[in-house]
Amino acid sequence: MSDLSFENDPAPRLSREDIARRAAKFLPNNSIVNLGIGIPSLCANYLPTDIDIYYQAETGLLGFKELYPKGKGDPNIMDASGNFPVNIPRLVFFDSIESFNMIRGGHIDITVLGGLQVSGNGDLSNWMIPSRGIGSIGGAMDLAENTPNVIIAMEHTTTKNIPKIVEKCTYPLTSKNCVNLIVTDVAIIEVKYNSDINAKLILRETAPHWKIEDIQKITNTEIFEK
Amino acid sequence: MSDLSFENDPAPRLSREDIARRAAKFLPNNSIVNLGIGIPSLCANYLPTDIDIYYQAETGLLGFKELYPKGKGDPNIMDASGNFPVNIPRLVFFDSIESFNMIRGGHIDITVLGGLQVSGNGDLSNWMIPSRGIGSIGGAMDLAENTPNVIIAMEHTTTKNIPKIVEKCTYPLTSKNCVNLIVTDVAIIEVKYNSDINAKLILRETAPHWKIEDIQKITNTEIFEK
Amino acid sequence: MKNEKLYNSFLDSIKDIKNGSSIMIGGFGGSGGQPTRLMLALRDLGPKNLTIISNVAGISTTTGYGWPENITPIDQGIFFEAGQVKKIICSFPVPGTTKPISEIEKSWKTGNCEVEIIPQGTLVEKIRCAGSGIPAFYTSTGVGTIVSQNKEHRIFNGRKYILEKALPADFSLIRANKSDTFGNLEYIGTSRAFNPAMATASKITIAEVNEIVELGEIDPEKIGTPGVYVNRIVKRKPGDPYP
Amino acid sequence: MKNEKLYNSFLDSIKDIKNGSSIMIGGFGGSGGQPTRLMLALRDLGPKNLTIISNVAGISTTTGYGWPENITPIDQGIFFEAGQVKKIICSFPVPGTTKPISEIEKSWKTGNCEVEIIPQGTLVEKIRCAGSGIPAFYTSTGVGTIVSQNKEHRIFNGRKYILEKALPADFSLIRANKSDTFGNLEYIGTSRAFNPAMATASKITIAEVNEIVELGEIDPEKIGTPGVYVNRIVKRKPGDPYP
Repeated sequence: MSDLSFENDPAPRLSREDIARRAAKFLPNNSIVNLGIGIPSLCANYLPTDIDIYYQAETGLLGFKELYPKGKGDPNIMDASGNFPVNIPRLVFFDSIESFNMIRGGHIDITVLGGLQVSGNGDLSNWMIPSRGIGSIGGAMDLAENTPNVIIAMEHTTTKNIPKIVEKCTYPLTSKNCVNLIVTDVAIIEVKYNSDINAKLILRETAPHWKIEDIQKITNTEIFEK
Repeated sequence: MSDLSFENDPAPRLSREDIARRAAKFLPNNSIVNLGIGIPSLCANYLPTDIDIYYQAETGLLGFKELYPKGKGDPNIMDASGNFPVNIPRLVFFDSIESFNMIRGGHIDITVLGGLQVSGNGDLSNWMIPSRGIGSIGGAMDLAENTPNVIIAMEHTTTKNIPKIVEKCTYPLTSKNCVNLIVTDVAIIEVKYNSDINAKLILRETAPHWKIEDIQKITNTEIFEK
Repeated sequence: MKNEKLYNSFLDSIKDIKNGSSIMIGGFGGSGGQPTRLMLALRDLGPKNLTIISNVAGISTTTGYGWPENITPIDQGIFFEAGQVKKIICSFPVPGTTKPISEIEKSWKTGNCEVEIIPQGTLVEKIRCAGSGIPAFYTSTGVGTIVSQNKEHRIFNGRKYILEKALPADFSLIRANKSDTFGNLEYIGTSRAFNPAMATASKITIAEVNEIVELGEIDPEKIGTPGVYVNRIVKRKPGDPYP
Repeated sequence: MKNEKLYNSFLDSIKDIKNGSSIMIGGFGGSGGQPTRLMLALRDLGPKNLTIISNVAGISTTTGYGWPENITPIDQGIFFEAGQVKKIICSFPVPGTTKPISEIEKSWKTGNCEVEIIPQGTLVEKIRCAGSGIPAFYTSTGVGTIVSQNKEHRIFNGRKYILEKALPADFSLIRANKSDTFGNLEYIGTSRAFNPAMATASKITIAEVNEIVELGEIDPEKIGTPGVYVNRIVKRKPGDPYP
């Protein structure tokens, strides 16, 4: 259950961990996956034991699994969140040129990223809050634009219950028409593309006791039954 | 002395080995050098003992010196001429992407290449004889176009005494305005650029008993005293 | 669990190569780094109208280029002899000598195939770009030569460059020393050459290797091609006479 | 013979860095692969109006990003604190959190420096291009975002791309584990990051290393930066507390 609760909610929203657990179900065995900072990075904790993922990090790392607890580990084996993965005997190291050949070339199967806003046609904003005026792009634009399967794992609204799934993103964009799936604390929504740029949001799952009408109320663009 | 001799020559032309020996004098200690096929590859045999060169080969090799005699050596350590260099403990290996980053990026100090024609303004033709209709470019265009110092080591004329130093190349070009020095069996000629594209040929040395007039007779463009 | 990357037979590993496929063949030219067994399998499989992409091509059989003296060289000429090639894209298709005439030159002379000659650095960068999401780049190599004909010219910082486009293919046949079970490849010496670039640039990459080892048995600091790029792995028989 | 690449002091190795110089700083962000001693020397030398080029920048001091817990982090913030920076070009200049505010954000807020944010893959490719004779390339990263503003757009195979130009610098400060006397560098793990690309892209490249060994003592299959790119080498003191 989430820290967030709003008076009109039909039932509690799920926690960050629950979002990660639900997103993790979409990672097939043996796939190459890049996890963004925040909720996405939690997905690694919720994989079924029979699923083996090759995580890629922008730092130039492939094949890691467990992270050392804070304060331990080797700074020469780092993921993009600044964590130190355990040096298991299947890691591959490479430089940033190769790391982004891999990303920009579309060789990563799936990326799970955080989101500030996602639009009805699959646009993503996740790198800057306009009021701050400065933000960090990092690898997010390369990943969102070039990965065949982009999953956004985020809360459905802000802490002030302002919808993050919107008709048109008002925050600076990360990439257009890039999102394939949105996993939130109340819903799992597929972005179904009719063409490269036209999409429809299809509701695939809801949190317990949430109905499509409840979800529509906190979503600023139309969502459809599957 | 050369196999070539022509009735109007004032004295014998030098041999291929002599051309290589004279070209080798222009390779400074510790420089990074790429030697082309043919006469250029012979330069390595004529270095003074106090001069150490780091030869680069397009195959992805840096730092080699001696070659194995034909029939010996390891096919996994090959230069661009298809020879097998001896594996001394300073070799560096890299792939073709890196090899041409190095070449195209201008990180090779000097290349010594063969020539079919060199023009008065430093154009080089060395990859195809038009009558054959097919030729091989290999690394020649990248080397000629991007190496700061391009030395051409070749006979001054064809075996039929037709000049190879000409006003304008008639053979397919390798690179324009690229040549810095021409070392032949009768002369050493500097290509002095007044601008990026306008040059003058300056005679710097001659073979024994050859005068500028003798050399001018077998050169199809004007050469100047230094 | 079955490892779907491991194949027992060279022929099985390439059997979806069809008439009209485009195929990259790794190495530099010469025996080191050349996927010789995959090439022989492709000849035996027999698809026609192929587009072959490689660097130095077809000169070893006439000159011995890059082969030890005690063994008869194999090179891209085998596909021309078998009439399988519509077009070859390469940097070095003929040796300096004209006799004996190579299979590629013979095929070109009789109009049986097209030969596109690309400067070596441009060729490898075009292949790299295909694998790394870069559709085109500018280079000064070839400016003012026939290579620049019909290409877009552009000046950056006062120097003239031409636009070159990415070159992808359907299949890449590459060669490495070792593979682990995930397809991470270790190369030796100059046998890298075009293999790492080509590994990234095709829909299907097939690696011919001397040895297959468990995950973690290749020093991770020596992996030349990460396994994400490798779809199929075939091991040579022990004692294979080809280098 | 004197080896002109070897320097005994970090300060000596960078003393020709002048006001207005552009300087690449290697690594990814965090302590691994960061040339921390060269950075401290540059702060001590004190040139002003610098353009700094790096990837993740200035977030370790506020968040501990990529540093072990037992040591106070050093990052690009030291140059901002000292008022040395006119502009920084990077991909990740601020952490997600806004408190405490980093030196870069502080400097940007007060209008003391310009911050240019470039997607990470585009940044490293721009740097690579500067070192490898490619003046410009096309990428789809950033299309439709503020990154594409005022950039040339072009369609290849039905997809939209933007033109990005090479990014060179005057100096590169990089970090490796070992160097041999020629400057061939061996890296460890993810400490490669931006170091190999930056090594190629500046007029002068200076490498901070843990160890200097004789030629041939680095396994040639593990050399991450060939010595042709390295102009100066400085060894850390044994037992340096910084990772």
